[in-house]
Amino acid sequence: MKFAVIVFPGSNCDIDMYHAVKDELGEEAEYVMSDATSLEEYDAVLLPGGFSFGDYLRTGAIARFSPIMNEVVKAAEIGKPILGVCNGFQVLLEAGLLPGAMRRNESLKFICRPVELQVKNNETMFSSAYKKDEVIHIPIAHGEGNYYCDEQTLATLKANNQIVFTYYSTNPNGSIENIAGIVNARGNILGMMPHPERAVDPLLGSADGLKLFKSMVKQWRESYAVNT
Amino acid sequence: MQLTLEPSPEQIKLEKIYQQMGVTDEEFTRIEEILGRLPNYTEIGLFSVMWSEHCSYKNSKPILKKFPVTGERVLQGPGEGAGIVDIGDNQAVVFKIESHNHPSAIEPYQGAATGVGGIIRDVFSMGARPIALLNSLRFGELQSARGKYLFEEVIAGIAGYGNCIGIPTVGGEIQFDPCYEGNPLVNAMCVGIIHHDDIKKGQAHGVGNTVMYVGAKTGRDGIHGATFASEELTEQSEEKRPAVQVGDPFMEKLLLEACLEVIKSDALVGIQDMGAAGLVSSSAEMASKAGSGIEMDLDLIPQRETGMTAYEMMLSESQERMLLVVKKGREQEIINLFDRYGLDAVAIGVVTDDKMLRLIHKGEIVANVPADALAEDAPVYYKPSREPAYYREFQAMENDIPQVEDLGETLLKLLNQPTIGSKEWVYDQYDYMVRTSTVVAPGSDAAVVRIRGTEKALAMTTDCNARYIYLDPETGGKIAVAEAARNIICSGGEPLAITDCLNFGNPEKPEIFWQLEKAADGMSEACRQLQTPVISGNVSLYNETNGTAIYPTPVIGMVGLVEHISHTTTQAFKAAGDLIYLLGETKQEFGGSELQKLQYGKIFGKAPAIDLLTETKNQSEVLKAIRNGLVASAHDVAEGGVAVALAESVMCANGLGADVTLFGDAITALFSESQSRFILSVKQEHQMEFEAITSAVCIGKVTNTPELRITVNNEHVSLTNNQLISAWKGAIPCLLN
Amino acid sequence: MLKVKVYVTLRESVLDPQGTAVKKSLQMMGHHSVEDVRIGKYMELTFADDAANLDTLVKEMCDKLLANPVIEDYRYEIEEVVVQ
Amino acid sequence: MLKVKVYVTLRESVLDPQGTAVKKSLQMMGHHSVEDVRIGKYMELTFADDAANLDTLVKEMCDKLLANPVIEDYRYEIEEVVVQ
Ligand SMILES: Nc1ncnc2c1ncn2[C@@H]1O[C@H](COP(=O)(O)OP(=O)(O)O)[C@@H](O)[C@H]1O
Ligand SMILES: [Mg+2]
Repeated sequence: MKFAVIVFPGSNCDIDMYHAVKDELGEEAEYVMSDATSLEEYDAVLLPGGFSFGDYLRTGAIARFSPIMNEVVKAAEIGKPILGVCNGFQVLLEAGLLPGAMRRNESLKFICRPVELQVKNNETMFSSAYKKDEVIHIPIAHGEGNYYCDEQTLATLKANNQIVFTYYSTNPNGSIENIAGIVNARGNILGMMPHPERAVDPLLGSADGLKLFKSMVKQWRESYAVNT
Repeated sequence: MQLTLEPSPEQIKLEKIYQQMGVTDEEFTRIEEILGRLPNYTEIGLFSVMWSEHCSYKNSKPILKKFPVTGERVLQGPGEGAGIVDIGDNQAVVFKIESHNHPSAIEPYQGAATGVGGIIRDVFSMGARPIALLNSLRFGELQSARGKYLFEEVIAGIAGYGNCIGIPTVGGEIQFDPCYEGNPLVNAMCVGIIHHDDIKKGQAHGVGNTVMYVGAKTGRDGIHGATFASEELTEQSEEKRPAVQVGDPFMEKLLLEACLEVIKSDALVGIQDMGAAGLVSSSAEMASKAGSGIEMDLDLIPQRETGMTAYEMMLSESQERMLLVVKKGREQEIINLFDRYGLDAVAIGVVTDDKMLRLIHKGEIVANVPADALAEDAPVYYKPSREPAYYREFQAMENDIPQVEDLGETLLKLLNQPTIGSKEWVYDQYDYMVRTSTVVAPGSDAAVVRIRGTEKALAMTTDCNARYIYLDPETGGKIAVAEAARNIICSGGEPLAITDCLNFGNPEKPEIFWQLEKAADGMSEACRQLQTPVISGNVSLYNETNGTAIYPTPVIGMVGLVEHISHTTTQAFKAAGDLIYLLGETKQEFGGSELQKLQYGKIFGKAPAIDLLTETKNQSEVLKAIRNGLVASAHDVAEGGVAVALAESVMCANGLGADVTLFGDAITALFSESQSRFILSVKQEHQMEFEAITSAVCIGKVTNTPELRITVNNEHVSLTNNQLISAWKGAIPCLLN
Repeated sequence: MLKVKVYVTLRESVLDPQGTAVKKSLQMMGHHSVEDVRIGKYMELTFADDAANLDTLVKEMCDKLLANPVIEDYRYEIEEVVVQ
Repeated sequence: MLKVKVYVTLRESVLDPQGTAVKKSLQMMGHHSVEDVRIGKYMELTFADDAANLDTLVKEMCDKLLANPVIEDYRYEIEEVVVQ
């Protein structure tokens, strides 16, 4: 399976994403610059964390106008899996590919620490390797991860089972309903604040994030087998 | 728009305008001699910043000469952007520490942020990929609103810059003492990795080659920043506020990636960052080091503001800029390369053979000065030194034991001191994990960062107990180096080398100069004994507020090599049943200790003694035991003594406890700060092997109950983990509310 | 030269953690008469004199980039500036 | 009820990386007529009607907390708001 790791000016978790896929998952990964104009040769798209365009104005606000985002939209439309982590999630929100918006953390401080997440929906292409309600350890590192959406949107998210991960035991940033990660209605775009790519090796504290990537591979293998 | 009428050369001399720039009468005469004429306004500006302490080290050069700077592994000692040490496999580690004290006192967020930005540029200008940041901070005791503001904003500034650029901040140290109230210390350290073949130097070789400017545009930021950093802070410092620069980490991230690409190009001859004293220092130093000259046309400099004078452009300390020398005819390649990152690269001058720094502005020569005179040949002063009266008084005192009523309560109080308390409130704000290589995150002794593609890792730490140094600079200087090494050892690393930041008061006062001299003597001796040469560093003098100096604070930044990632060790106890050992002798030593400070509200007496031979012996025993796979946890005994060290190993151990028996005077056994000591835990099956290679003494066991129990001389201390943790973790947050 | 002043504010229904923090600080400083603080952005955009259709342009900029409609409202003013 | 509107702007000679980034982004989106963007803060403070000496108070708040005098300037307007 071949993953594209999008690199915006100011991305800084791109290498972590790349190594997680290549070294720990053992699949193919390539960096794709944000001014590139095609994603056709990739099976999945990863939008990494960092501070795209300095995160000036609002996180992800400027990055969403990069040429590559048109390609991300196209890839999403044909059902390819798109994963946005941290800044990647913020970009997806700004681009309207996922509903809602990000506010500053309630504490107004950047927070970097391992947190506990609960898998609320294990029936997505990103979470099938987890058990439902399983509690996993994945770190966060963000200043604006305080997810917000209006009540109607929240009701829709719940009705469609779009909330994939929630913070367990403590909510570090004040997000509504403890939301840590959501998918779109179709289920092929996941945005999450915690960093699964930082949790792929016990040496660094946890390997719980690896299952997320494995879920993606599994889904791809299955659909590939069906399609060929 | 502002029209500045610059004073004429005659006026500068007659009205002694140079004095406002920090140039003395003697120095002015010397400048006149060098030039054979009177300097104009731009020229005197160049001299004033280049001859400031910050750039020229004119007062500290004789001190720096004391340091051992060579060693088998040293590839680059002091003098370049950063020092370089070989770590095998054609790789080397590059590191340096730098102060940003004065800017941070005025505008803490931007001061700290640009301090981080500056030290990162020092490292990548050598051609190295920055992989980690550390810092060393000093503040007042968080009592005043201003003090809290400074603390919170400095942390936010460090986080803001490091997090955005994507270099993990993996460690540091913070101490609080009233002497830093008006003059906080903000020292930032950066560690990078380089391949031997990529090492670049800041030298302008090759007559006819092109001088290029890359990065952010020049504005009026921080004009005279270097001079400002070389003066005491006074009430008037507020007025110097325009000297504050604003950082743009996004721009620096682009600059970093572009520079790491450009160093691979054979079109590049030399590269240097524009740090303190911006364009003057980078151009003069690059020319002087190469024995050449540089001519620049200032009209070509990318400018952010209109109507800037030559003086302003040369002295500006706008951030995120670099100066390059590239082979003639290859400019377009460089321009194209930077353009891909959205950055300006502009040819602004040429390398000449006449050793002059010549500046053209609006078609006229506005400065023509020997590059050497600005750089290498700046004046050097041998300041008078005098042993202070306080030192004699302290040396004459007996080592007495501060009396305490309740041992357990005292331990809780110590854990609740901000200097000892958990720094989680701080490092939670730093992205210490980005680049996914941080094997030991903040919260243990030294941080450990793996080197991808190898089995190796680097251990790194910053340390300095300034109280000991104040009481006895020579002993304290030794302790600072030894303590840094202990932290490296405890993490499983072998100390390689140090970088240092000499934060002192006004060197024109003989007592302060004496502190500087003696501390350097102590540090040098320890560096020799521990075989950790000084490969880079920085000096920050004049750290005084209204005439009162800070404690002498020579911060040590040390990097060690963890030969195999499996040697990585932390301070946390690992499993119930493991045996706990104490290595090193405990004596009645409370001078400068946390307990003394707690009980008396001040420090006095003798600093703890240190015997460097014992130190070396204990360190090598611990490292050997770690490398033989015999050590479950290792922690050095520092502030607060054995009791605090044990508590720390328990608090990090996720619900485990410890049951320990100590002998001798209870207060001494628990709280003395004798040096060269370690707390180690060892699996029972390794007991024999471990005891065969160390002289450590078994003092107890790790238990399954979340409780620290210490028996000493028929007295009992028994505290639950919750009690310990709430005192320890609450220390800093409590003071901020 | 034309100057456009853009004011971006958080929608009323959206909690403003920064505003709340500032309110608390002001109250701690003794300013108990402060009842509410809301924090937004203030932007000044400068255009060449001949920028046509400025109104439409600015609206588009705000809708697309300068404000996030999910949580923010905006308003703006266009001013002519006489350069001395 | 009294409403105070505070405008905090970066001093002219102070670098505004945020404004620069937004300008570039607007230009990339095709808005080439934008010549400059500066970004500051806009705050709305609500006071009880009887807040005495509001002018002095607000000045103090701005000097001490709302603006950073080292790099920022501010101005403010006091408005009376009729509650419906
Ligand atoms: N300013 C800081 N930045 C990052 N980490 C810090 C800072 N201050 C302390 N720490 C971390 O907290 C831990 C304990 O620090 P300290 O008490 O100074 O340790 P030690 O006494 O072993 O040097 C270390 O891991 C250190 O890196
Ligand atoms: Mg230690």
